[in-house]
Formats: sequence, structure tokens, C-alpha cells
Amino acid sequence: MSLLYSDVEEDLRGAVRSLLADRCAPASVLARCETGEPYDLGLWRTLTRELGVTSLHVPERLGGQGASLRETAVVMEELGRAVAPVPYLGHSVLAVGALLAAESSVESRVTASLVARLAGGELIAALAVPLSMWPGADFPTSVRASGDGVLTGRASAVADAFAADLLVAPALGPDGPSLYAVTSGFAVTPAVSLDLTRPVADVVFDGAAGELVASGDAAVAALSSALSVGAGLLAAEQLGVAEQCLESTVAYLKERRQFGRPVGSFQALKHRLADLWHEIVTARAAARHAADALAVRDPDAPVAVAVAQSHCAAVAVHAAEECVQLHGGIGMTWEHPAHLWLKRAKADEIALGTPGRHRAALAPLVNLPGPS
Amino acid sequence: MSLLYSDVEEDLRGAVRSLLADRCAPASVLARCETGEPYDLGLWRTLTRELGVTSLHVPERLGGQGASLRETAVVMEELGRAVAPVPYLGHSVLAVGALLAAESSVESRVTASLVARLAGGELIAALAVPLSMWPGADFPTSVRASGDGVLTGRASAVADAFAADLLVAPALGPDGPSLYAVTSGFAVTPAVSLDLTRPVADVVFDGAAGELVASGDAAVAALSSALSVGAGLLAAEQLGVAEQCLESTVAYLKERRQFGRPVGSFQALKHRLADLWHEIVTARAAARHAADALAVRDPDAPVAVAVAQSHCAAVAVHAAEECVQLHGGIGMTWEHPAHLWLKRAKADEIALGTPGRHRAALAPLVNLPGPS
Amino acid sequence: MSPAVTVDELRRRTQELLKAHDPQATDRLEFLRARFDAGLAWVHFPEGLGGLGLPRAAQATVDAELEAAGAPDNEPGRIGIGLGMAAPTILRYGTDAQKRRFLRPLWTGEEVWCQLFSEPGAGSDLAAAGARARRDGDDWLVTGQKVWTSSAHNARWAILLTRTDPDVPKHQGMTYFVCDMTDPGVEVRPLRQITGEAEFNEVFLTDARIPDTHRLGDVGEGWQVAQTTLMNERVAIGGRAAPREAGMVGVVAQTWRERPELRTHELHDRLLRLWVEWEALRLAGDRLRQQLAVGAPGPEGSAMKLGFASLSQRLSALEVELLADEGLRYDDWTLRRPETVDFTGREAGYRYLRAKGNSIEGGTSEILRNIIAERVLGLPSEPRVDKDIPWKDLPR
Amino acid sequence: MSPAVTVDELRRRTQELLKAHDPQATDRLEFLRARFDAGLAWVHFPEGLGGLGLPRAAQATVDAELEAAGAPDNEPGRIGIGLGMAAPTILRYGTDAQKRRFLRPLWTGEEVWCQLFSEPGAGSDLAAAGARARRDGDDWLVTGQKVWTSSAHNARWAILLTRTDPDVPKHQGMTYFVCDMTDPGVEVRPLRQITGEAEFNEVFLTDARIPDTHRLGDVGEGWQVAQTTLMNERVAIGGRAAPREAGMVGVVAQTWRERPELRTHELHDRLLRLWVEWEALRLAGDRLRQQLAVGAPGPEGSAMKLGFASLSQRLSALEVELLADEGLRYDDWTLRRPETVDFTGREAGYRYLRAKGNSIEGGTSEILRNIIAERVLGLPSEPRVDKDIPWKDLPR
Repeated sequence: MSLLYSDVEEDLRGAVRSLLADRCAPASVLARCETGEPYDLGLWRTLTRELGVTSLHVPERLGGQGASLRETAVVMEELGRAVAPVPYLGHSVLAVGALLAAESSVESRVTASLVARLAGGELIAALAVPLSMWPGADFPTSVRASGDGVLTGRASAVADAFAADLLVAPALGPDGPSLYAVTSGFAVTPAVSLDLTRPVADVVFDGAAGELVASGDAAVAALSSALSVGAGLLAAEQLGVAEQCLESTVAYLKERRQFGRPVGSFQALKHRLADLWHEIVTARAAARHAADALAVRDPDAPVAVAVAQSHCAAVAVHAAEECVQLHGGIGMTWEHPAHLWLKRAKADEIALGTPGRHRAALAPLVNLPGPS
Repeated sequence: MSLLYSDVEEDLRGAVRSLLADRCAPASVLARCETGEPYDLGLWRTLTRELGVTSLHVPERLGGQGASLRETAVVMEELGRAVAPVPYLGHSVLAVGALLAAESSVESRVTASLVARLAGGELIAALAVPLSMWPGADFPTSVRASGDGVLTGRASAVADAFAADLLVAPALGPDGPSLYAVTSGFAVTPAVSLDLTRPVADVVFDGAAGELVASGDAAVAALSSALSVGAGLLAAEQLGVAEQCLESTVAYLKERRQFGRPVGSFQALKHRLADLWHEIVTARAAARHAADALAVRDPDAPVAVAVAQSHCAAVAVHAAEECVQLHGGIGMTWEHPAHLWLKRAKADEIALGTPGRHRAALAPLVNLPGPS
Repeated sequence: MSPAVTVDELRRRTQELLKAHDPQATDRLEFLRARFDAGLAWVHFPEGLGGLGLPRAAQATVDAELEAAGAPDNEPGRIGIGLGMAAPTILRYGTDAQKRRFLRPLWTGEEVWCQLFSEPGAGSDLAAAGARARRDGDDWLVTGQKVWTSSAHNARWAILLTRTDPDVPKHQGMTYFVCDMTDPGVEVRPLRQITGEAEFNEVFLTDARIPDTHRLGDVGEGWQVAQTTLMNERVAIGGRAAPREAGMVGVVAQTWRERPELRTHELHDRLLRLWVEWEALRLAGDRLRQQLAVGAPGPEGSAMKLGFASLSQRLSALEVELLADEGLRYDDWTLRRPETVDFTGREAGYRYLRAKGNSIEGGTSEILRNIIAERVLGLPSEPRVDKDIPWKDLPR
Repeated sequence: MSPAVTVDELRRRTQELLKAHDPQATDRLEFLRARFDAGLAWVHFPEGLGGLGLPRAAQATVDAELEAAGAPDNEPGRIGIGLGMAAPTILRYGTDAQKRRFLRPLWTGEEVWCQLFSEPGAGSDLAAAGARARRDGDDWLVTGQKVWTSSAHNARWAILLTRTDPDVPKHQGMTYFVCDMTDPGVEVRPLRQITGEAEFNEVFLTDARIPDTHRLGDVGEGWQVAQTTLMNERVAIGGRAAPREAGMVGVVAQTWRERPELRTHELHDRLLRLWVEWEALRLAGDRLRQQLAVGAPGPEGSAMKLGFASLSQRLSALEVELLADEGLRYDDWTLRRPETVDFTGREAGYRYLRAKGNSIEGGTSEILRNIIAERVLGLPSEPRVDKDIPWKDLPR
């Protein structure tokens, strides 16, 4: 198992980073986030069509590039660094993740053409579950499906739903848990979100016609798999956010002077940043490990995901909090991007399971049971 | 409720501190702790007969001074600072505490003369329960009493038992929980103890003749009260240990030079010591509050004790760990007293309930229930 | 209490005020002015300046009587900077004329005050401030930029720290003024925060004119004058009394109690830890007040602010995590300019973000730790490279 | 692997060694000497000095073959200072004669080495060391006190840092020697630790005589030579491979599994947190080794030591608390002089106390944080007051 970045991965990172440097500067991200167009769909088109970020881990037979979740994780790192306002998590990781998992089951109903359209970026999809849902949570019951696939119900705080043309929706049908693809008959209301760069939205299905993509155990497994992939790859995003916060803080403290010295020469701050760097070193290893374990379907993946998500979530929040504090007053202003990172880190801590949830999930996996 | 120290309390502190400065220097404490006489009974005699520390909170009608647990707490602070090898916790706080509580019940069997002998320091007593026992623990069942008061069984890791002439022993008699005073028929084996200056010992009762001092609910209440008083006053000891650690570290860092500067001028260390000072400021308030609440039998005392013990235990351990670390190599040597403070702080963390136990006890008292 | 005026006498005077100016029938401002003139505004101030020269503790008697009678107060939340910072500084350094001119409308709230100290390049290092004041006849002309100014858009006056002599080391070349906020050379712009609102302002001074009669303290003595202001700021923060569970811990405990379905074992122990720490901090505050009451103020005030900031942050962070789904939402990002701030107001997300400021505003936690280490613990200061260099030659 | 010697060729050479010196029938020392002479001791060392000039990674092939054949090893735990610190320094700075004299018995373990660097007055500030070396004909006479010397009572040789010129700034006046521990001027006294045992020693040097031919590097170049030693110490600590739950976390997890009656919810989450952190640190170690294998060593080695110390301390502290009653006990305070140290050995109390040393020995965590901040993050250094002052004039 390689915990390093391959040359191909580094090339991909370079391409994404350079595009984002051009098109996704903090000031433009900030300017967008209070408008009615929180997503930068122009940037999204370039990312999908020119860099192909949405097709990386999609098999070639389904119109993808047949790379792996390792590469997708690298994209998550870079999008995280830039808090880029694009629906990558909801679309490529969660929705496509659910469809790919459903497609791999024996009685798959997922059509290759649907996956191909998503992989190519022709349609934007989202997974209609609360962003806070964790891999081990019960199958949701807030949406019901009739025998002929008509969906009624709601899902709150859905990531990237506001940008979505298609929803992958878990619903309770007459035969139990099912997964539907829905392209119309739903209403999306954006919520005022803590994370300005990844707004959540509330979805109401009012007699929407859904196309069944999985049912029964396959539906349950597909949803759980998507959430697990999501949690594991969110760790990569958290790593990116943490790195951004550390680098930005170090750069500021080298420049900012107080008491006739660069503030970065004060030992108490140096030690805090050294500790943060230490955390990020370990977060990087944990995130890489999770991406690799998911990519190769290692049986150890659930442990790797729980470790990565519980660790990286905390590291990202810590990095963002230190970033605000060590920028002093300027870090408290709306103009400085530190708050965008803080809000992303804090929302990510909740997304796909809090660190505490992931530790609780880890306990039985590594034979560390709690008190009886 | 006064959280300050009265002039009388400060005078008492001054007398104890000056005696300990004379008679209880770190080198002599260290020299004693590997001998067969871990207790300094000469110092104990001076403390009891000249300073009267064992009779402070004993009512005058029982031969005491009729002061309060506030004064006893001040003595605990000073004995903690010096990690003085005297059986004050086991004797004055736990054993006498149990007898005083038993004495206050309607059907008390505690004789005034017994209490007076203990208050005067004529006999040394200990409470025959594990030092790790917490106020809410079940009444112990490891000692059984026959109808005519013959005790059989064992109690492990008993504080100050090795110095004791008399044991106050909880035992399960034919009528249920009972408390006995025992002066013979027991064997005490000192354990190799983590805390060198307060060794624990294992006690075996092999047909010991006990004098019944309380039974039934009164026995349960007396034991629980003694443990609660113990936990509350241990917080004062922990405060003393923490203060000693901070002061000693500050003094060392002012003097020790590296890189051409006093080590205490390095900002990272200054900030850590400032944080530690902050913790000690809050620990002092919490410990004072607990002592006062116990002294006046405030109905809020259980909350005050849980707060003080869970907070001060952690502060003392933190202070002692910082003391070792910031002394560098010298703090790791047997010759320097830092390890005596560390071992006391760590053993105190377990004594009379860990911080976690006290937080668990606090939860229902302040209406913060856990998950169901 | 000073033997000159007993508690009974103080009660009597308060009742006299109430008799002469029935609060139910008197205009609010008129009552406040009368109270000031009776020496019952702040009894520890001198006679003639709203006080009676009594110990600070005596105020409680007056306040209790007035509250019982339903008398109006001076809305201390709205005029905190005037009361807490400007007034003690004017009292200590002001001329008689200044005291007579400024203190009465300050106390009654007729004139709101703000503080022009921090600059973009001088935050923790306040002594590096560079807003330049140049002599112009009997006046001074001030040019520079100040920041983190609350109430600037409502304020009539400001206390202002300036650089009058750039050629001497930084602590020596500063002068302290009272600045007229209505001067055409003063421009106030809202400064939006991470919470979405603009609680503070930036203030741009362009040849703002200040008569020399509005100088506080000597020319070049500004740093010492500012120390009085800052010391009073820190005392004010540490001095509030609070019952158990007051503040952020109460808000989070309330959420915990109302939402059993959100509880986990992990969050339970974390909450209990924070509850214990908050309670210990509250008791330390009580202890500090008891020390002040017997005239033995300790250095614990700095500990109060340090602990308050850290605990408020950790508690509000826990609440957002506890709320999970709801923690992903925010109440309102609209740019607003609140007149007062309530750290425990609005919703969890706001509280989390606002609490981040607690360890920055009014002295960062890092600066407080320096102060504790050096002034309380007596640890040696770091090597200083900026003490003996003329301000204009400092590296920037 | 270098194209000169393939894996197959290396296997062949190893099998040749085994054929010529059947481990079952050969004296242990004789076998080790033969292995050294075959260049299979440390294959990355030069030919003739126990190696073949191959990449470090090639060693694994040899070790696997030898282990499979039941060949004896050189007890690396017992001679770690020689292998990890003395050898790379001799290789880099030694004369040919020194390399030939010292490396073979060092590697076979016939001669144990120790390190005489730290002094009571020069711990973190190693460059302030004052053990004075004075020229005496073809020899040097060294007088001073060293401390924290493990293996000193078993050692034949020491690497020694001395002060040869007190009149120049501290980094410039040092010289590095190989010191004969059997010299009558060398006295070793056990230094007892808080665990009760004496793992380390104090070493008193009183005119200890050292021939100039035992000098490593030039006179005055001691500080640079010492850097090589220290760099190798840090790499050694960070470089070990470990399966999941190896080390302190495994010990505590084992106790947790075996003692269900001790578990509480609070300790459960704390243990899981530490387990996660340890696993992440283990993975970071794996990643570091992968980087080294492809020739891109990162600075993560410092992070490994920092994390290892902190986690070992927190885990062992938790275990003592978990054990409660048993945590009040200790296994043995008897003064002993162990030949090797096992951080996870003995009982919980010992592990707790011994772990305290992990953040002090081999560079304190504070010094590591300085190094990370300055060398990795590029943060500016603090103002230095000791760089340009002659060593003898430094304030002490």
C-alpha cells in the first residue's frame, strides 16, 4: 500500500491547483457566496470537461477513466484548499459513489448511460440525505416510494442539492429500502448554511417519479458504501483545508511584525505551529491510507475510514481555529478568507459523521468495546 | 460563603509551613521513603501535640478545637506542598471523618473518649477501605462481621494503614452494613506504592475483635460522608501539590540558563506556565468552595466536592507533569523532588474517585444526564 | 465604608433623590442628571463629579434602593466604553475643566464614547501606533487609521492614542486626546466580521482637528495614560458577578437538557468537563470579587478573561457539534450594525463564531499569557529589539 | 539497488557466507566477524568496512536470508549508540586508520560505545558544553562532567564533545574525540531515575588522556561533527517499522480487553482517541519509510519523535488511571542498572514514569518544536544573544 502520491497524482494535483489559482481566488469565492449563485458552474465545467475530475474513479466500461479513489482524493484535497464552490462532494463522491456501488451488485438496475452522463459532467447529481448522516446510520425513512416509483417526503440539509439536476434518493418502498434516481418533481430550498462555500439545501419530493436503481440489501449496501467513501474522501478535503490554514498562517506570521520582530519569531506561536504541522503530517498519512484502502476495497477500509475521518476532522478544525486566532483581528474580518476555511472545517466535522461517531464505529472493529 | 483564607487560617498555614520547612525538606522526605519507617512519627507528634492539626474540626464536646473542615483543608494544602510523610489523610480526614459522621447519627455508639484520643493524636487511625474508593461506591463486602463483632476478611491498598493503631472498618454483619473500630487482630502488609510518601498497605482481619460504632443506614451514611469529606479535602492537598510544582518550576526557570538566556524567558514555556497558573487560580477557588461547603454542611456540598475533586486532581497531575518536563533531565532524577510530587499527584488522581467518577457523580446532581 | 457617610446616610440621600424626582413622573434624562448631581452616579468618584468619594463597594446600596423604586438606569451595556475606559482615564489625567465638561453627559449616556487605539499595524503592539498628530497653533491635526472601534458610528467622543514624536522610542512619543467624532476629518466605516455583522468600525482620520485643551496628560505621556484605560478594561471584564450556569455554559446545558436524542457518551463527558471548568472559573471570579471587597485585589482578573475566552469557545464548538444537522445551518448572514453584543445570543453557529473574538479583543490571550508570566510569575522578559529605537526606524 | 550487485548476487553472497560459516557450528563472534568481512554487516557502508556500498534498503535481503538460517545477530538493542551514532560519525569524519580500528568491533558488539555529550549545564544547549580539553604533547587531557550517559559502565569507547577554545563563540571552540572509557581519568557513577533504576550514568573526567589520533574531525570542528551524530539519532528513532498496535497502545489496549470491569464511557472515548492518534502516527511512520525508500526523505522524523513521546505519555497515564486500585502500586523501586530499556516493559506505573523521559531524552520536545518551526516551516529564529560572544563570557 503506497501512502505517497504517485507522479500521475502529482500531475493531477498540479493541474487542479493551477486552475483554482486562476479561477478561484479567495476574494472571488467570498464575493460569490452571498449571491443567488453559490456554485461556480463555469469553473465546474472546466473541471469536469477539461480536467475530467468527475470521471476519475468511474470504470472505463461506464464511461470513466478507470483511475481510482486515490486520484479523486487528490482532487478533494485541492478543492478543499481552495474551498472551491463546486458540487464535487455531492456529485462525484456521494451520488456517483452510490450509483457505482449499486451498479456492482448482482441485480444492478443502474444503466451505464446514466453513470456515463454523470461521469462526463453532463448532469450534476446529489445524494438526497442529510450531510450529517454517517456510514453506520439507519436507512432513512423520511422519503416513501410507492410501488410504481413515486416519491414523497423530504430530506434536510442535503449537500450540493441546490446545484443538482438529478438526485439519488434513498426511500422506503413497498419492498423495503430502495434507491431511486430522480430528475424532476422535487423542490430544493437552499438553507442559510454555516459553510458558505458548500451550502446545504432542503429537498421536498412531492410525487416525484423515480427510477429504481437498487432495492433491498443492495440499496442499503450502496448507501452505506457511498457514505463510507464520502467519509474517507472527506478526510482528504479536511487535509487540504488544514494545509491551507497552516500555510497561510505561517506566511502571515513571517510578514507581520509586532514589537519590532516578525510575529512568527515568537516561540509560543512557533511551538503551536510546530504541533499543528505534526498533526497535519499524521492527518496526511491517515487520509492517504483511507483513500488507498477504499480504492483497493481493502477489508480494512472501515477502520481506515474511521481513523482518517475522526482524526482529520479534528485536525482541520484545529488548524482553522489557530488560523483565525493567529491572524489576530484580521482573522476575524469578513474580508479575510480564514472564516471560509473555519466554516468549512466546522461543517466538515459534522459531515458524514462527527469524530465521536467514527470513534464509536471504530470500537468494535478493533475490539475495543465500551463498558457493558 | 467566603472563598478567601481568614487571618486565623493564614496563621495556621504559617505555623504548619514553617514547621515543615524545618523538619520536612525534600531530601529528608526522599531519604525516608525507602526505609522501613515511611512515616515521620516525630514530625507527626509535633503536628498533633504542638499545632493540634488533628483536632481542628472535631467539636469541643468531643475533645476537639471546634474549628471546621476549612482549617483542616489548609493543613491538607500545606502537607500536600511538602508531601509530608504523615498519616493525616487516613487519620484525621477519613477515619475521624467516619467516626464524626457516625457520632452525629441518632443511635450513635461512638464514644466521646475514643474520638478524643484520636483528636489528641494519642492513637493513629485509618479507614480500612481501598484508597481508590469513591463516595458513591457500594458499601464494601470484603470484610464480614459475626454477631459478636468478630471481623474476617481483607481490604487492599488502604491509605496510612501501616501507621495505624486503630482501624475504622466497614464490614458486612448479620444485620447488614456496619462500621467497627478495631485495635488488634489485623495484619498490615505495606504494598510497594506508586506514591512513595503515602504508601498504601493491605490489611487482613483474621478474627479481629471489633467495637461496633454504627450499623445499617448510619454506617452507610458515615462511610459515604467520610469519603465525600476525603474527596473534598483531597482537592486542597492537590492544590498544594500543584502550587509547589508551579513555584518550584518558576524558580528553576528563572535561574537555569540555556542559549545565553534564562530558560524562563522563552515564550513557549512562559505561556505554558501562565496557563498552569490560570488552572491553579481556578483550582484554588474550587477547593476553597468545597471545604467551605463541607464545613457548613451546605446541601450543595456534593456538587462542590465533585467539581473540586475532578478539577483539582487534573490540575495537580498537569502541574506535576509540567514540573518534570520543564526541569528537563534534572526532573527525571531520583535526587530531585519533582518525582515525589508527580507520584503523589498521580496517586491522588485515583484516590477517592478518579476525575471521571466524580464527573459521572456530578451529572445527575446538576441535571446533565447522559444518553439513555 | 468611609466613616464620613454611613450606609444609612447613603440610603437617606437616595430616598431624598427619589422624593425630589419621582422616577415615575420624571423625564428619564432629567432623573439621571439629578442622580449624577446628587453624587449617587458612581459613589467612588469625587463629590461634584457624580460621586461622594466613597469606596466602590458602597455603590451596591444605592443601586439596590433605586432598582426597588423602579428608577431608570443609564443603559451601561450601551455606554460601556465611556463608563469603563474613558471615565477613569479622564478622572485620573483630565483637567478640572475636562472633568466638568465630559463626565456628566458621559455617565447619563447623552454622549456616547468610543476608543481609537488599535491600528491595522499596531494590534497587540499598541505602543507602535502611528496615527500622527501635528501641532497647528492651539490645535492638533491628526491623520491615520484606527480599527476595531465599537460604537464609533454612535459616538460623540473618542479617546484617541496618537504619535506626536516619531524620533524617540515608541513608548515615549505618544500623546492621548479626546477626539470629537463629529469633526469633518473623521470618517467611520463598518468593519464586517466573520459572524456577518459589523459590530466594529474602521475609523479614518484625515487632518482631524483637536484643540490642545482636549489633550489628556502631557505631550509624550500618551502611553502611561493609555495604561490606565487598559487596566480598567481588564478589571471590567473580570469583575462581573454570575450565578451558576450563567453565560455560555447555561446555553449549552439547556440545549443538552432539551434534546436527549442528540446525546452521546463522548459529548457527555466533554460537556461535564467544560461544566466543571466553567464552575471553577465562576468560583474564581467570586473569589476575586471577595478579594476586591476586602481591598486585596489579586492578579486573577487576567485569568478570568483567559478562561472565559477558552471555555466560551470550547462550549460553543461543542454545541454546534451536538446539534449536527442543525449545526450545519446559520441564522442570518446579513450585514447588520448591532448597538450591543450578546455573546450568548442568537443561535449556536453565531455563538461559535462570535466566541472566536473573545481571545482576540481587549488583549489577545497570547498577550495575557505574557502579562501573567512576567507580572504575576515574575519570569524574565524576552530579549527586546524595539525598546531603544526611534519609532520611525522600527522595522515594519 | 545499485546495478553493481543485484538482489540475486546479494543472496548468493549471503549463502556463501552461511556455507563457509555454518551458524549452528560456528562460534557466534567468529560468525559476526566473518559477516562483517563479507560486507554483509551494513551493506550501505563501503567495501572493506563491513559493507558493499549499496543502498540502505538492500540490507533487508541479507537480514531475511540470515534470519531464516538461524544466524546470530549483533544484539542491536545492546549496542545501539555505537551502531546508530558513533558509526555514521566515524564513517563521515574518521581517518582510514580510525575506521579500520573502530568499526569492526563496534559492529560485532565486542566493543560497546557510549556518548559523552550532555553536561549538567548544557542540556538542550549542547553547544554550551564546557568539558575542557587541553593539548598535552601528542595527547589531550580532558576534564569535566558529562551526564545522561547510557551504557557508560559497559562501554569500551565513548564519542566525546569537548571545549578546546573558550575564547571564541560557543559553536566554534569545540572538538570531538573518541574517548577510552578504561582510562583512569574516567569515572562512571550510576544516575538514578524517577523509575527507581539507573539506566543512565554521570561520567566524571579528570585529566582523561586522549591521543590526538583519536580526534574526529578538525580541532574546532566539534559542533559540525556532533550534528552528524545527532541527525542519525533522530533518524534512528523515527525509522522503525511497526505493525498496528505495536508499542504502548497495544499494551493499554490489552489491559482494556482483559479487564472489562474497569471500563467507563469516559475512558473508552479517551482510549479510542489515543488509539486513532497512535494509528495515524504509525501510518505517518510508514509514509516516512516509503519516502526514504524512494530517496525523498521528508522532515517527518521529528514529528514521529514528538508524537511518540506525547502519545506514550498519555496512554500510560490512562492505563494507571484505568487500573485505579492497582495503579496505586508499583512493581519495584530497587536501584538496578538495566543493560537495555523497554518502554513498554514492566508494569503500568513504570511505563508511566519511564515515558516521561521520552520527551526529554535525545532532544526535548521543546527543542524539536523549535527545529520544526524553523527548519520545516521556515519561521524566523528568535533574537539570539549568545551567537557572537566568546564561550567564556556567556552568562551562566
